[in-house]
Amino acid sequence: MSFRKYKRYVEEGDVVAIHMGRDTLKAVTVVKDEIQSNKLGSFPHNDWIGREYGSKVYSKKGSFVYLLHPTPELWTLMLPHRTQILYLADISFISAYLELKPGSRMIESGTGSASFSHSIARTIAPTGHLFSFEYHEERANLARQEFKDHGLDDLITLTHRDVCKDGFGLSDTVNAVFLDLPAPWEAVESAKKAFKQHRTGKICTFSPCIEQVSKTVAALNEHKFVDITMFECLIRNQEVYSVKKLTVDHAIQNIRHMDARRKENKAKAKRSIDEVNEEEPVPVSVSPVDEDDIPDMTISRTRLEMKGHTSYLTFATFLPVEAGTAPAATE
Amino acid sequence: MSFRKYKRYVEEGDVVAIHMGRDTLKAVTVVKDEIQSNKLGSFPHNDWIGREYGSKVYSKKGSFVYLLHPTPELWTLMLPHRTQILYLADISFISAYLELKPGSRMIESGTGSASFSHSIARTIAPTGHLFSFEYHEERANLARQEFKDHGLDDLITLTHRDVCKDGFGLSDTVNAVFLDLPAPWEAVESAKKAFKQHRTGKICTFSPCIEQVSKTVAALNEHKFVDITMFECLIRNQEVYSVKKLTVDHAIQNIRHMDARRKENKAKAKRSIDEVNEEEPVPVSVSPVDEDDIPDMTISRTRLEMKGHTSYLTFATFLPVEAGTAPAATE
Amino acid sequence: SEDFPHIKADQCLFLTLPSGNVKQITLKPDTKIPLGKFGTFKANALIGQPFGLTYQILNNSGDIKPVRNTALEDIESTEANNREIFDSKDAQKLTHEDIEKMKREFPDEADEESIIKKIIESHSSFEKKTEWSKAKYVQRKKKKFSKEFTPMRPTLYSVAEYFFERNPEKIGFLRVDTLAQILNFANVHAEARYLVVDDTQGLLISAVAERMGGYGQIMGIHDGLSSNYDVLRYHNFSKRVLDTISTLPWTMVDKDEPTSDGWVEFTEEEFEALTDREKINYTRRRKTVKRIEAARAILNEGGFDGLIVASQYLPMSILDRLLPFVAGSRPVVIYNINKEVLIDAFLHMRSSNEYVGVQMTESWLRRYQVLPGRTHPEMTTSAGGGYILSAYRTFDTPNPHLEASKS
Amino acid sequence: SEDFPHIKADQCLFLTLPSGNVKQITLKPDTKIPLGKFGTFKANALIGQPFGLTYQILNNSGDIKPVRNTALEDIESTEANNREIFDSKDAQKLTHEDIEKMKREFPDEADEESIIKKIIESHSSFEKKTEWSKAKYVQRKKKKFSKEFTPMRPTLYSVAEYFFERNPEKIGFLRVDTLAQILNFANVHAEARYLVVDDTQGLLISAVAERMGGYGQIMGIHDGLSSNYDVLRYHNFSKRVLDTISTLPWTMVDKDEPTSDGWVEFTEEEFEALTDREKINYTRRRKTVKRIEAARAILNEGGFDGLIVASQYLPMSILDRLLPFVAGSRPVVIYNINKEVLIDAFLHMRSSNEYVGVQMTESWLRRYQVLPGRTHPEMTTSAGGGYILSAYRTFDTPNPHLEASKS
Repeated sequence: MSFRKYKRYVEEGDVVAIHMGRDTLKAVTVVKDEIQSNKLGSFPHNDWIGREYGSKVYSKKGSFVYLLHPTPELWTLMLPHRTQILYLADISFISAYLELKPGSRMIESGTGSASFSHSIARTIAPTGHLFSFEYHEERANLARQEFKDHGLDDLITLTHRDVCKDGFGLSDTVNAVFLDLPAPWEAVESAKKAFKQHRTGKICTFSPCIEQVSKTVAALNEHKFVDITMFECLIRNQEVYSVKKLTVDHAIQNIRHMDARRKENKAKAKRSIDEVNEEEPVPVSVSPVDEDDIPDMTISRTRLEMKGHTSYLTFATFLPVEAGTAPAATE
Repeated sequence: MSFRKYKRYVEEGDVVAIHMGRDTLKAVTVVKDEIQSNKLGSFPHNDWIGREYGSKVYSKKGSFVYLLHPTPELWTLMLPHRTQILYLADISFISAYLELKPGSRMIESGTGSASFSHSIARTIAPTGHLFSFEYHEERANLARQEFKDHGLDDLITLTHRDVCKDGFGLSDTVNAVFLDLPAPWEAVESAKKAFKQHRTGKICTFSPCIEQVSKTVAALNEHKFVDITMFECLIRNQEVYSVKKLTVDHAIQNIRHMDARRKENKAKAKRSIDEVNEEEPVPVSVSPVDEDDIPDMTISRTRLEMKGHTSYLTFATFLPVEAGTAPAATE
Repeated sequence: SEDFPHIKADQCLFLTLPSGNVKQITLKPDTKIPLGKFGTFKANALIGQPFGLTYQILNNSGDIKPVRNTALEDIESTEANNREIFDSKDAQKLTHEDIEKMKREFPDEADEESIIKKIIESHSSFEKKTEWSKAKYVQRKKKKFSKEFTPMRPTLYSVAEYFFERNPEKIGFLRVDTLAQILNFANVHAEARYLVVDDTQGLLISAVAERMGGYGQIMGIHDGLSSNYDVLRYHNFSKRVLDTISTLPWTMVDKDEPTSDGWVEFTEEEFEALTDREKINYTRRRKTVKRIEAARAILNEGGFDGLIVASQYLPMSILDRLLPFVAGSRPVVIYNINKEVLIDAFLHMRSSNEYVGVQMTESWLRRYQVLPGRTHPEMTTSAGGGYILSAYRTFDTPNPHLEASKS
Repeated sequence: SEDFPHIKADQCLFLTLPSGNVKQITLKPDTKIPLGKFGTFKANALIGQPFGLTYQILNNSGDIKPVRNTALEDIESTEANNREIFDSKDAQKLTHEDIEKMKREFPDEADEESIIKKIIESHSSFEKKTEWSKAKYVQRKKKKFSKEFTPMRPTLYSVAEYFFERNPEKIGFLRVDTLAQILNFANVHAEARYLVVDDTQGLLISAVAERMGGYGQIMGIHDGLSSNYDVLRYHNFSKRVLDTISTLPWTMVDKDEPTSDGWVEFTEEEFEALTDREKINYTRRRKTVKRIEAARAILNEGGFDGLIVASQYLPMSILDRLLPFVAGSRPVVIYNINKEVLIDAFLHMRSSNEYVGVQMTESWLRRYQVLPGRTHPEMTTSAGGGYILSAYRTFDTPNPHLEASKS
């Protein structure tokens, strides 16, 4: 089982993404004779082995879950959070801007909860390599184990190191650098050395506050990076609803109904006093609008609350060293 | 004629907003015997006098324009630009946040092209007052004349002054302050004095760059303004289009048509060589999809290009002076 | 000439609490106002005071004193970072029970400052935190234990914000920036007359009333037998302002509809002949009929300076009935949270000669945190501000030159 | 193992011009490349050079030299402001004719630097401007007169940006952030097989191909008799990458459709009996038939690792035909600029047991200017990035316990 190559059928030892209804996912490793218990019921792993991914499997009680093949995108939705993580909008845009593809060699720091790491490894496989740096020892160890469990360890070199203090220790190696650090500007100089020196490379820093962006831009500029620019990207989830095509005619009919009911109740009250005949039901002469008679219209709009900001993405281009050394360039 | 009070019929001396088709407006002062010439034709003013606002009036050639009553919103769309101006999105949000209403007393600086000034005067009439400051002499004179022409001069006091250097010269006077200046932080101290001291007041600064916001926030904080916050607001215009409900069946029919035509052309070419009979039209056995047979669907989306940013709106609250002097407040 | 610069008895008031939540109260004199876990305070202590100051509850009697508002602080970053800290709850040695005990045993000491200080002292790795996370931690604890509140002036803005945060459905999801745009698109101002269809429980009509300041007329057309403009009462409008508002149900828009089918005006003799109970009923009924007759007279005068709509009913069904009452060149402004609801009317207006300047707009708003060194947009935001369809009403006047050539 | 680190002969190339515009060229060796008013340069001078450097055209022969890229400059604000300046054109005393004359008379002097210097000297109120407006003025003039260009590597990002800026309709208005999201929603990677419906003239299929790097298979289903993936050629893909792409017209998706109705395979004798012209025709025809047969074999193998759609056809009509070819748990990702086009399929997928994780998303992108002291979002922006409908394909497997209890 691996996050970078699909398989068709579930086998023992696979990490399976259990889908338990809208937006509920859980990563489970398939072990013979084990039973997965969740809010929906108990699901014996033995029922899963040999099944095609995408299948529905049932508990004794008849409730069901779907067995999904793990992907970096699903992992982002079910991973254990050790830090704030990157989601699909930022991950996909950064991957495109940094020109990631099979064969890319890249630095990321820090590894964090390894949401982005999984996505990078998938994209640069089979021939690329990711150099991932994490300054928090426990987080580094947890991520290293995950990469092993998910069949990504040959693609990722994980180093426990404070890159702002000690640098990356790489030279002339990578096409792309991603910095998710409190002070990314401290790592820019070392990042510059790590780029392949004979060709262009791309760097991205990820910072929630605009003041961090300003400091990073200054550092990138000082170290002669070019095409410095900055983006924000977000994804807005859309929902579809059905609403009634209410018109003023409906309003008027309902008013007439209320008015008739009021009058008839008054008449009834009067009659009750006069004739003491409360049993008799009073028919209301005007009926209210029947909801079922009103045609529907389909409308769609963004969910009421949405993510408003994740981080600012600052990008720049590393220029090949020829630019500086070519004698023609010195005027 | 006045921008702050509607009238029903066009009279001589009125400023009329001539609507010449989608998004084309022109302000014209009605003068007896004059003729308004534009791309659509020549329109005698005499035809307009006595007409109800909203009427269509015609040129000799039969082209037409509509006579609209001037409003601050229409003025924003047709005013002479002396500077960058504020538009409805920012104007309306600032007006709401600054709690403008009849009776409000307000400072704005600079007057600029007076787009916002017209809107403010309309909103605070009949009992409020606007103190407008402009540091550019020629602009100040032009705006002063406009206020007079538009019947707003009793509501607006316009001063030509560099408020960052010389302050507003007002004390204990206003409920609201709006600063559209390159360095609004330089005017914060003087603005503080201008607020009515016994009650809360609101201040807004309008700056395109985030660095200006930071400096302003620091100044507001230093001068003990509270509830410092910042917004951006925009308006996105929506367009409605009609698109064809194309399905793969249509694609397939068109492919079959192309295929049949290709085969029949080949056969025809062959026949031409054999029999030299080019005149005969070759019927194509499969007809292409007729566009008119495909049902439409209505879709709507934002125009392709939209305004992405105007300025950051920084807001803060002036606290009544009691806060500082009340002995209980000093701990 | 201000309506009221200071806090009045019996007014509707918003209190901002340390949690950032807003509580709505009515300030009844000689009562104590309960603020849940934050304690109670004496209503009289606020009457006559300015809005916007922050008060602390001093004791169980409900005495209060003004305190300095929290200003922004510039947090210097330090050498520490979160490298070696797992921010688990174990790091905090003081339990909730300890804190409650402290409050009981040393009531004088147990004010916000001391409690937070104690909490910090007992946090095993507090010193190792960065300034940023320290600041965050202190703020989190402050929110939990402070007994402060700030009375806020109810305004168009604060009322709209209050309902949007608390119960957006009640007000048709009408966000404050969109409401503000409606007022400008409609050129709402004093000394004018507006026709308003408000299914936002009065949020819209309140905003129009605030912008008119008691000068002019508002005609509200409503569904149901009587109007439901609950939001109006939050504004503490004067009688002068409220008197500018008239209302009619949809049934009364039709000129041929009788105001009251069973109603006969009595002569003085007939009235005197009634029983006391009948007199009360007659007088009540007469007042209602006169109110409706007066409102219908205002509506039928026509020539309104704008039609402003935030309704659950399809716009075309509203325009069909109300456009005739709108004067030429006046704005027609229709709000809906759903674009789809406006599209038919948008297409109709675009192709009709009865409107110019037709546009459908979406509003977009973004709020920022502006702490020094930590400026960023808010991490969560409301998704949509809805849509506004706006236009100016025109007349499809025939060409007099053509008329002339015909004759 | 890089495809090509440096600029190659005959490749497709983007040149960024001083105006910010991008020009697309094919680098034919031994030719001169015309850049309109910026002059021409020798193609050979770029071959073998790295991408990303900025070059200046030195003379009419088309020689070029690398120059420093413009870095950011921190503009100090000065005491001057725009108070006394009306920025009219009269302030500039040098006319366009003067400048052209200068260029003719002093060709050596007439480089960018000197021209701009002359222009500044002749600007009557230049010294009175603020640093900000000075910087803006110089930049405006630089854009007009500089003869610089920067060759850019065509990548997924730069190709998408090029078409979106230049001709968004051609690529179905597919913005680069949305394209990037499609690739992630679809988990596109090497060593997998994807079914792609691309009516964006190849933008989508190119992006998928770039992310697969020549490992795996792509099956493109197209309308018309043959595919129109014009954008592919901008990527300069190697044969290895291009060989992973097969295509079929919509008619060939149906298993019962004959590959070619009139086609009969000749024996060797029959072939030898043909005339030369017939032989050429037969060979050409045979190649086409074999290509289609091979592609159909790939399609009918089924079990694709994803269905990725950016099409003008309604999603349901596509899903009906292509879902059976998709393996379990694999992503189905459908893009459209219009939300309305996706709604039927969204509702269907939500209520069907053949999909889980169904969502419809809108992408949102904002670019900033990040000049020191002058950071702000771009003043105009593209309005919409369109919508993505995405889900995972599942099987509505029956409950074996129920089956067992039945028997």
